[in-house]
Amino acid sequence: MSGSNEHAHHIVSPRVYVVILIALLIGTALTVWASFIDLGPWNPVIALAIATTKAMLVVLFFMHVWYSTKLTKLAIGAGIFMFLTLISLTLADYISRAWGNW
Amino acid sequence: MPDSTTITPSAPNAANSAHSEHPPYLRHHFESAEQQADAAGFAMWLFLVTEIMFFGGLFTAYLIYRNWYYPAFVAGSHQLNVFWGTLNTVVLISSSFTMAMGVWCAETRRKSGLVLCLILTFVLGLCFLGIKAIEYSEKIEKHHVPSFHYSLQSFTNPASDPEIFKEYHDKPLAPDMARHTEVYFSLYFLMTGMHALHMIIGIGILGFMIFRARAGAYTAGHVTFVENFGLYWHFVDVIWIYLFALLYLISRHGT
Amino acid sequence: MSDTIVSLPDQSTARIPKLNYLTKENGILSWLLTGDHKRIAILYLISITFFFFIGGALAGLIRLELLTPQADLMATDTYNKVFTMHGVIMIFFFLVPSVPATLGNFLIPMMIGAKDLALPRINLLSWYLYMAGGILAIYTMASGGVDTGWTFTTPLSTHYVNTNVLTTGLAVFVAGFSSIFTGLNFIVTIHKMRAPGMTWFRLPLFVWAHYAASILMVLATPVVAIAIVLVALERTLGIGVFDPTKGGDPLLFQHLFWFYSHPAVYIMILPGMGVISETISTFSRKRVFGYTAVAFSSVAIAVFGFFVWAHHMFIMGISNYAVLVFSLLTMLVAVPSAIKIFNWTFTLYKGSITFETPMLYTFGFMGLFTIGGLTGVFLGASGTDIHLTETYFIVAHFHFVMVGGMLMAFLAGIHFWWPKMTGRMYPEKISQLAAVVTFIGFNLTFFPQFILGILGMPRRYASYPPEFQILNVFSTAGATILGVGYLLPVLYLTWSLKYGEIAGNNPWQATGLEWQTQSPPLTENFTEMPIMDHEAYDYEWLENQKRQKEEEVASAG
Amino acid sequence: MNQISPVFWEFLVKWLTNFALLPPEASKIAPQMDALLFFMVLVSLIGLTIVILLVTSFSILYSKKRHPVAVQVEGSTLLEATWTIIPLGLFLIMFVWGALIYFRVYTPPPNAMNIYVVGKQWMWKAEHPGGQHEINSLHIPIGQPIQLTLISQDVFHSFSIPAFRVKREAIPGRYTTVWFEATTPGTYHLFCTQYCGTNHSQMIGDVVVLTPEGYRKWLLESTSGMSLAQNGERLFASLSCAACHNARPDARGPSLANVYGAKLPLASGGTVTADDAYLRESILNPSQHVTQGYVPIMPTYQGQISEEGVIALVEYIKNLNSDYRIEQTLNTTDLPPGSEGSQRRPAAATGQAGQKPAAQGMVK
Repeated sequence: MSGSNEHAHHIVSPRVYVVILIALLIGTALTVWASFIDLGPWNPVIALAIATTKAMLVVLFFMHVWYSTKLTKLAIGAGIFMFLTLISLTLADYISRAWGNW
Repeated sequence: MPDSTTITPSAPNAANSAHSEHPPYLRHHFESAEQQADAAGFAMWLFLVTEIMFFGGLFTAYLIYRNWYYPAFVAGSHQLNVFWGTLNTVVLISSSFTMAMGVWCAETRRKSGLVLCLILTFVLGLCFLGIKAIEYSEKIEKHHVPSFHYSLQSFTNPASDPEIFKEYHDKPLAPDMARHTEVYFSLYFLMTGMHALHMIIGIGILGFMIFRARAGAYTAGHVTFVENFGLYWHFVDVIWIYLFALLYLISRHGT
Repeated sequence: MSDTIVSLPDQSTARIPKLNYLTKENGILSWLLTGDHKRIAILYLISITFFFFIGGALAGLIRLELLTPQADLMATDTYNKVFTMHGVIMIFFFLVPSVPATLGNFLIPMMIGAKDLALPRINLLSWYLYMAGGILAIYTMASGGVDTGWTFTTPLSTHYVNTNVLTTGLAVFVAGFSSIFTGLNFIVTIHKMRAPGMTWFRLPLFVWAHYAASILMVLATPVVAIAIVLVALERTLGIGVFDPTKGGDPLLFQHLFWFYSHPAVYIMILPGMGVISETISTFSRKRVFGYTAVAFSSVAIAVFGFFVWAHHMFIMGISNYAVLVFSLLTMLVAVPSAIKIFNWTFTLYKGSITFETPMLYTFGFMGLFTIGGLTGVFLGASGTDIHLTETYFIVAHFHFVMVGGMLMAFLAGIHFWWPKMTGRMYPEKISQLAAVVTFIGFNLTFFPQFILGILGMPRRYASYPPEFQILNVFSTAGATILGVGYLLPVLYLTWSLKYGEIAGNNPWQATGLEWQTQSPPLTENFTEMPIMDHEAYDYEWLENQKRQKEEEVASAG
Repeated sequence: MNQISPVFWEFLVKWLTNFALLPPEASKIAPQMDALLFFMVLVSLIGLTIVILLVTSFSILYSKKRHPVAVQVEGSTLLEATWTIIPLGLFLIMFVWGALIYFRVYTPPPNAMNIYVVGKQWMWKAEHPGGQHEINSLHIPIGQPIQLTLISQDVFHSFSIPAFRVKREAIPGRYTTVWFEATTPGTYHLFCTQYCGTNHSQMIGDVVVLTPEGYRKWLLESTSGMSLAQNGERLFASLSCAACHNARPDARGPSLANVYGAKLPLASGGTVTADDAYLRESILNPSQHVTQGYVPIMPTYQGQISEEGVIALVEYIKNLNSDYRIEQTLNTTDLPPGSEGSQRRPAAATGQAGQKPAAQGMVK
């Protein structure tokens, strides 16, 4: 049983949803706009940063994680951590393969 | 973790029913409605974590091959229509919003509001798939579907594809690199296809939910199903946010 | 009776309780639509035993074929199909679900004082998925088999075989989701359904081990699912993600595959370790030595288990730097297993040890798992891996861990909780005999394979140079004995269902909550919500309980 | 015994006479590998003995008969630390030792003689630099480091010589290498250890280790008349490589003389050492490896040359010390391709007729 009192049934007010919707639409506009400017290597960085911000907004507010228990946050954290492990350790092999033998 | 058996009302109006003997939806092996809702919500989150890993394999493949065949991925990405992609993002974000509103309606027992929100979500979901279908048909016309008469023409000779050429002025790819655009499109179809499959499943469940919601099933205090479906729907949205960035946006200025 | 702790009720008056989970409802539908975790566990037990014997029969065929150096019993082609199906069935349809889906399903809710798993319908769904996968696997065999090896190595599986890769892939995919749902259910249950007073550090180690294994199931299985989807699409639609001629990298498949399949070996062994913690404590009447260390080593195995997958690919052309990193991490993951072995050993210290059947299997487990684990280090060190990998050394190593470890633990667990599941005891002498026969047969089968491996005999060979014959003959002879060792329990356990002695609530005088209720238990497990007011493995608490009861009886009389 | 069961007797005799725990040590690395192996076996035996001794003695000392009441012991941090740190230390020693051997096996010395090995379902084809080629066998001299450059034409294979304690995967689409130096003449097993389809267990052969004289003799006897480089030269001509790679001032491709082993600046920035893998990649995926000053106009030869053909070309380029030979090839490119059709080795020989069958094997 999750003990904390700030439990899963916090009802988020529609005002928050509207604010988040607007923020997401602005984010979309922003990332599309940024993609039309040539920033060299920064293009992917900015696109992914904006995408992550948007994803965070969705997860935290639409999906109520902001209001939910530590356990839920931990589960999500574990998922993201394993996902990053999969990517980083696999990529580590591919990138270091190009360095040749020693 | 302290074990509290105190019951906190799950909704303003539900206070009485939660404290009374047993709400009808409480399954026999739970002690309280709150425990049941907690368990179901946590289970849904764990399922979404498995979904992260499921898409994780595809993201890994995408990153590796983008690293290997950068010019091919840039040229492939230029074939995607940013307008449709942006529109689809807006559609999906809006559907996420209507879904979130639907959850709110269910929690506050607004039946007609819930039905309206679900129908809106349903329609927006269909819009998304419709737009995706338009995009897919463009690819089919240009023979950019891997291993189905795949054509390299747009990449070895970009000028033959005036619409794209006008915008990007791509240099022709060497034939060996042009072949690797097939890897890009394989991953494009895999990732968006897998995403679309999740959308189709979601829309199917939504249809079922609209019927149940009209019968008032979700506005009597037991909102777990709506909430969990909402989580699923938002998760699909999050995946799309990343697909949009990775497939459409990050390679626009690559060379 | 000084050398045993078994205390059975007076057989002349004892009865199996009339109302229990087995008798509550009748008819086949009451089983097929049940939400009761105990009934689902029984369904799993039956189906898993069925698949085990199919896999075992295939193993028998393999050993028979290898009796002679030539491929004379069957064509190489058939042999390839046989070992592929042996691997697929044993791994995905026996080892992965074995302890969790049967014992875990049955016991976790009881051990934590819950009425059921958190998601009973998902639990039933996961059994149906398992059966669907199993039937697909059998269909594959019936319709010509598949010969990719259970690892589905690309590009062999995508372009170079024309057998039923798709149905096998689907079978594994579906079984994978069955395992995801089981793991998910366990995690939710352990978090949300614990009885009052059941804190994390009062949980039996069996629950800790299952918790760790469940994390692996939930996080790793989806990756193999997507890898198999990619193989299927590559076969049917010809996308080029793993195809070197189209620019794909066949090694990427192995990365994704082993990202699951290495943690999968921990999915298989961790629940077995949980069983051992229970039995060794019960039969030495002692709290497990270093409870916290054992609990955390389970979690450590689960976490580190994720970072070592590429040690299956040391010679396959991954970068040398990656070899270094993965080799180092592999050495780290070996440590928690060593910790466990020593903690179990020291649990015996100053105990009061008896040697019932589950304890014999436990000793078997400890010996064989130690060998299996240490030989794993041979393969984790990158240098010796070059010589030993892809030979019978590998085969011997993972059979020592999986069969010597997991299967021994499974049998220990089945014998340990059989009285709880059925309410009856099995015949002790013959079951002890079976344990000894299994141990001897196992060693004779698989120990020679270590030597074969060092001598260089490659795995998956239908024929081999004649100088390897003698060791192969030993191995086949051992397999025969092993087969007898596995058949015996099926016979006497079935016999005991009707003729076994009535076991009573707690024949082993064990401390777990599951032993404090009737056997077989009620559908709701407990008559009232249990309240946990003592540590796990608290034998003094058990003594006090007994004394209290006796006093009550005395004062009443 | 002989009277009781002759079969069993025979079996015992056979076992005792053939019993071996290790394959022969026939390479320089073998004793080093075995030393580590012995160390590991020793550590394992000690560990196992400790566990078995403890379990048995506790079982005897604390059996219920002798010790009816258990004494509850919580645990001991000191002991926990002991059996965490000691195994960890031992495992780390094994890691370092193992890694050292791993480096040695996969880092060939510069003076190694290179032999190409192509794996295909279900045979090994070895190509010696002198043009000698053999199937499912490998002849090598003692006292000479040998480097194998492996590639597979279809699925994963694995080239394993237990007597040398070396093994390396042959991968489709990429060269891998392994090296060894044989020490004892004799015939040893060669296995494919990676499961590769129906006849996996028949993908075996012999490694014949000869004395240097024996090897020289064998080379002479098995010569096909043309060296690998010569085969490559013909292919070079018939594919018209010299149309661009001709070292003329207006050449569209870089000169290939002395290119092998050189550090080349890349058009995309950075440098690369032109080794076998680089040469192969440049033939099959040229645009990813363009050197500075050139444009990616070279067509890909993926699917057009068999792996043997690529090997011949690589070997030719490796041995190319001056542009003179290329000048010569330029003048002979218009030779009718059929004129070499009667060569023993159709795959690596020039001309469309010779190319077709091998090329078909590449394209699925």
